[in-house]
Amino acid sequence: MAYRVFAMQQPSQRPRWWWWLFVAALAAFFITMPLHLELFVILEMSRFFGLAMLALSMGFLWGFGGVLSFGQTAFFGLGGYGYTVLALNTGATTGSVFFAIAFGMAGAAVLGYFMIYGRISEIYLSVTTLVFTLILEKGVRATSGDQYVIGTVRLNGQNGIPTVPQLKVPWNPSVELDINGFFYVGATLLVLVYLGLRLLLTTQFGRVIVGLRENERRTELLGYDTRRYKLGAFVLAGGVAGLGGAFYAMSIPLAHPEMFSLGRAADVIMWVLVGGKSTLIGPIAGVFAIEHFKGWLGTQGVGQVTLVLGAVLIVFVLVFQQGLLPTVGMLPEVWRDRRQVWRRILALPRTVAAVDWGVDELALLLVRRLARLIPGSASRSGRGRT
Amino acid sequence: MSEREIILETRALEKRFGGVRAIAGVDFRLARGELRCLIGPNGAGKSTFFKMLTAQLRPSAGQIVFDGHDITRAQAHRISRHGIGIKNQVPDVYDGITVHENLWLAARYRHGPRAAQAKIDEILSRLELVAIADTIVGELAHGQRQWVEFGMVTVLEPQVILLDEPTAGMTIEETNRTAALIKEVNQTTTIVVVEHDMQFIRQIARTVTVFHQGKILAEDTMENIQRNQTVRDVYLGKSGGA
Amino acid sequence: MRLNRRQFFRAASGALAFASLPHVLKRAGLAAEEPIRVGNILDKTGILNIYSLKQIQAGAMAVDEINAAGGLLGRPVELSFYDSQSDGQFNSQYATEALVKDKVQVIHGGITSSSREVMRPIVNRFKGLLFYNSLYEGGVCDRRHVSTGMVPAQQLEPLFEYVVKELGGKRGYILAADYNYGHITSKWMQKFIRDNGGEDLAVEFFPLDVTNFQPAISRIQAAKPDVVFSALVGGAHIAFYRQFEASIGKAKMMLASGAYGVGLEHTQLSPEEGNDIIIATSFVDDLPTPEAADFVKRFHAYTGDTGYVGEYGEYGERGITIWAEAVRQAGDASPDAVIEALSRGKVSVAGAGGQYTVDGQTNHTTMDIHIVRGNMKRRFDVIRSFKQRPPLDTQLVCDLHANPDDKTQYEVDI
Amino acid sequence: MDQVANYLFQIGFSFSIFILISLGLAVIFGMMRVINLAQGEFLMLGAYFCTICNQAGIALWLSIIFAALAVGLFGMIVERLLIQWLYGRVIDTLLATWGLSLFLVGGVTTIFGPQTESVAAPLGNVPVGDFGIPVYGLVLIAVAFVLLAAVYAFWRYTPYGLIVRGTMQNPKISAALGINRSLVYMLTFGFGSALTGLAGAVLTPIVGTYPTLGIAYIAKAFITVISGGHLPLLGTISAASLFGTIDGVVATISTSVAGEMTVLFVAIVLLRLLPLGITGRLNRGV
Repeated sequence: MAYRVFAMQQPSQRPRWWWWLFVAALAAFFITMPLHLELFVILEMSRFFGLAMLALSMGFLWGFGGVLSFGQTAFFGLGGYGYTVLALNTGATTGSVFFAIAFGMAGAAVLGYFMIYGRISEIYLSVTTLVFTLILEKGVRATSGDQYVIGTVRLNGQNGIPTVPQLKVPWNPSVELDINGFFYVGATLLVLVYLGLRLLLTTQFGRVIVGLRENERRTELLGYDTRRYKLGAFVLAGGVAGLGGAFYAMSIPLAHPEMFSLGRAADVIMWVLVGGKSTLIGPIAGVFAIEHFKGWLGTQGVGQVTLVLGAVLIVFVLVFQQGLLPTVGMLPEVWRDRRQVWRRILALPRTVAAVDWGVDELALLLVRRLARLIPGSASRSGRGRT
Repeated sequence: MSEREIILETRALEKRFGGVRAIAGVDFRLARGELRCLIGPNGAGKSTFFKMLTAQLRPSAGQIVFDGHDITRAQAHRISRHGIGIKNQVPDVYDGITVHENLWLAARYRHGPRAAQAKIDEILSRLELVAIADTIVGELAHGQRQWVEFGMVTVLEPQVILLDEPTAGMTIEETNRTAALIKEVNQTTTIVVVEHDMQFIRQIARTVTVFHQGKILAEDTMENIQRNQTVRDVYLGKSGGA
Repeated sequence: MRLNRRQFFRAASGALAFASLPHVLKRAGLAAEEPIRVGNILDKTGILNIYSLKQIQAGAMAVDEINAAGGLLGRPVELSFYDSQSDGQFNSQYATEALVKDKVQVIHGGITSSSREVMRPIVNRFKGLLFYNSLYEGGVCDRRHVSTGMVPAQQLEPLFEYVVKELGGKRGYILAADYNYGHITSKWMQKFIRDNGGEDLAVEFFPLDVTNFQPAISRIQAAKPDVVFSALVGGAHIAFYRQFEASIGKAKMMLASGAYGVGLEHTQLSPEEGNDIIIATSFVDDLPTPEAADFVKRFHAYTGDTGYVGEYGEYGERGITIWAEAVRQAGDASPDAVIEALSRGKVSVAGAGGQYTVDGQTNHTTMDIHIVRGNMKRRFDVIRSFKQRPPLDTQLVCDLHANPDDKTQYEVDI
Repeated sequence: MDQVANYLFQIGFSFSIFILISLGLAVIFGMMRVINLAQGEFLMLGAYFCTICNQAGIALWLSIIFAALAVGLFGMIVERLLIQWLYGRVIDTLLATWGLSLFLVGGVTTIFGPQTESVAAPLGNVPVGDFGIPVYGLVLIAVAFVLLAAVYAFWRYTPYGLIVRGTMQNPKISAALGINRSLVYMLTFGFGSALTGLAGAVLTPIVGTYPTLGIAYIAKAFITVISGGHLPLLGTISAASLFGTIDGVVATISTSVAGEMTVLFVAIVLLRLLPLGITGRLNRGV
């Protein structure tokens, strides 16, 4: 069940002027970054771009399609390895990026066909995708021997392939992009992917995807072949994850089995959940926040990073269901109505406890009531009805 | 009835859940243009029957023929495209999006982008939902959500509409309005209604089919059904009358 | 400012030693000088951190001792620590951060060959210097990489000569961890078995998370070898030594290893399970030399931890002291100057395990090797020592004087 | 002959491991429908409790029982603090327990360190021809069977078992009959946790005790219970037999990685062919 009521803007609406302004500002921010930031930040940001694409693929599929797939890391890894192996063999980096997208999509198509046309239930889908990515991880880890060679490239198992070719200038393949050039390409692609997914949500395809999340059976009874739409969304997300994988592999530079791992799958969920899964900008923000936080923790020597991350995950599931961005969005309203809000928050645990097994209708209602306090959530939109 | 065209027919339809036969051999015939009511005590199999007609459940045995096509094994979306629309017992709407968006999803597929808006506007005004078109459906009262679903089904313009308890949770006024709406839609569309509210059924029904223990117990006009002793026993014995 | 905050967290975390506390610097009169920055990238957390924990402390101790003795070239040494969490992604991330952001002159770090191979391209890209303080499979030919640990020709050759020839372990069965260390090491093992007139029956590889060795043990029982050689790595693989003792027993079959003991396996197994396992090593706490005893004593005093230190702990001090000696000889801490000094082949220090000399042709280290055997006290008895063994395997394939731009890791071909 | 005995032992051993790691999950996920991704860490906690008790000088079998009780208690605390807010919210439960899993791995590493602790299993081995079959392996197989029989009998023939089964099927009716639903949930979750803790304690002499112990088993446990279908016990037994045989045979003739990958692959194909699991078409039983 998704509480899109917290979304800052209804995703099926055509974006308003301020949204375009926001995208332009974001793009401008990225463009000027190398001018005023130190080299290390540029390198870090380049790394985040690949991860942000992975987060976007998850945010789109989970937040809007209602499909919680742990397999995004699988397509991410496939993209990374696909790019690396092809680019090392052929030397053509631009084509290899497209191949990475196609490879992610192909993986998603095969797995998705199995699951979606087999009508596996929601939770089995989650577990099946998880098992899929684990199989890939185990498989790739087991390729340390020198007999595992594709073309001229050794897969190297556990070690991964550290010789990932850097992106070259598409129209002049003899020149490698420098650090700033790579940063620009990554930033552009991220903005494009975000833009594409955001606009996609306003199309019929996007609306049906949201319909799937809200009520799959109803969508089917309305005559939509839900399996096709679901598979479509799955394949699209697989492609985005594949692109992210290729970029990530270039940025660190390493294609390695950790890309498929359980830990990585947990990271993706954390980004999307912390950033806010009812938005598309949330997952991107989640990547930047969590990854920066993790990097910082590792230099502080405060002990187990997983301890902190586990606690963060629990707190977000229990308390900040909506993620940071939407929560921040409702803060002014909370302040204005603070007494009432407090009363409701205090009443929440008791209310939830009173709710019957299997039905959290009441909690839902409460959340909706809370949401009503926010301007724009139950917005009288400017959509013209002719 | 036999002189009219049969649009929907089931032959020896059966549904077993483990050892229980929820539907135990139903031969059901529906003529084009009818407004049929299905009644029966709880657990008689009415909702199961509806779900099999719309492929939400697979029949264990038997056959369903709609408009000359065997749709026994068809996928749910195929059946919808053939022209059967259903409003389920529990309001089956998109709770997280607006009324308008709900109707849009229904109309867009059937009518294409340009005609859809006109159809939506027509339905909105007919159901008097214009004022709440931009409200999130999950925030509406139960009765209003029922109407939204009713609107989604009618905007599909199916040949047959199945309505499972369309007035549950409605006030008397709302019920009366629903009855009027159903009669209005029935001008162009064949309708089957499952209801418990006898008052409501008297308002709309011409032919009534009584389900009991997964079988058709009786099928007749409302007046005759009300006089039928077997039917009264079933109701009085089970749920104490309506 | 930054230093202070880091120090606060180090002190608060307890486990990490207090490298370069301000009072140490003040006492040595170094507080005002521009420090020489050193990065240390090891696993404080993560599944393989057992190899790193003592090395982190020993490295910090070595830096503190340098600072207390007046620093390096009259400047204090500032140690920045990065926790790579047993995940290659962090090795990449922190190597970049250390070189680009924190501008360290040298990175000490990497335990697994995987982590080293991740960092090597980055160190080359940003023209840094990597000290890899770990035993490994050999063959890395790269002037920006210095190995201070054992390679197969140093460690395995004498071990196999002893086990195969002297003890009569003619029929050998090899088990190895499933990554490049295990694969390349197992090839060396096969070669050394054959060189000594033995027969290698089979080689099996195990992913690092495997704990159930029953199927492998039944295959071993079917093959009836005289000796099992292990190149198993990490916490999960300890289960092998346990299951081996429960099913076969070292009374019936010998067990020798290239990587046992460095993960402190013997301190976690029962005395019976660890007894009689034969290994070759460049340092154990039980070495009967004053240098070894002195190192263990200093380490215990510095950390307050009186447990077994072992080879990987000693690598921490070894790496720092060798690097410091190279800086002194170069008169400059910048990577290129240190590399130049190393290539002259004159960098040599007397350490806890004997004399360590960096070979300028390969950037690998010549050292003493000891064959030892596990005993019932969960310690080791030293059986035999070999003085000053050079890294022959790598020297055969690598000449940085002739090819300074070489970055290959050469593999043995059998 | 001894080769056959060896194969039988390998298969029995694999089967027992599948049973041990999945039995607790069969109760928690199979019956209660709580998707507990921290299940592997419950296993790990069982191993730690057992190791601590054993190192304190308590006999191994007694340590195992203590470990089961301790993890059962821990499970009840987790149910009160975390799970009870999440009943019916499948995905949220999954995420929260994943968080718990990370938290426990981090916490245990902080407290006990990352190194493998050990408990010695001092029973030696029985020689069968060329092979030595470890006695503790046989003990493990026996424990798995006894545990299975005990849980089945408990579910099937005791009033408590009936109450639990009834409550899981229709909590509203049970509540109407005066059963304290919340208590039943807590106890059942505790029971499942205790089974898992017991499994961890029994396994530790073989596999050792370390913080990431559970991660190796969690996927296997879930596919066993899920492939089993809606009858938790019968399903788990049939899936464990299938997977145990595959794993035992493939791992013995090839490698353990091949064994694991074959099992995972078979599980995915099985789910496609039988989306409701092996027992999907049966309707009676536990």
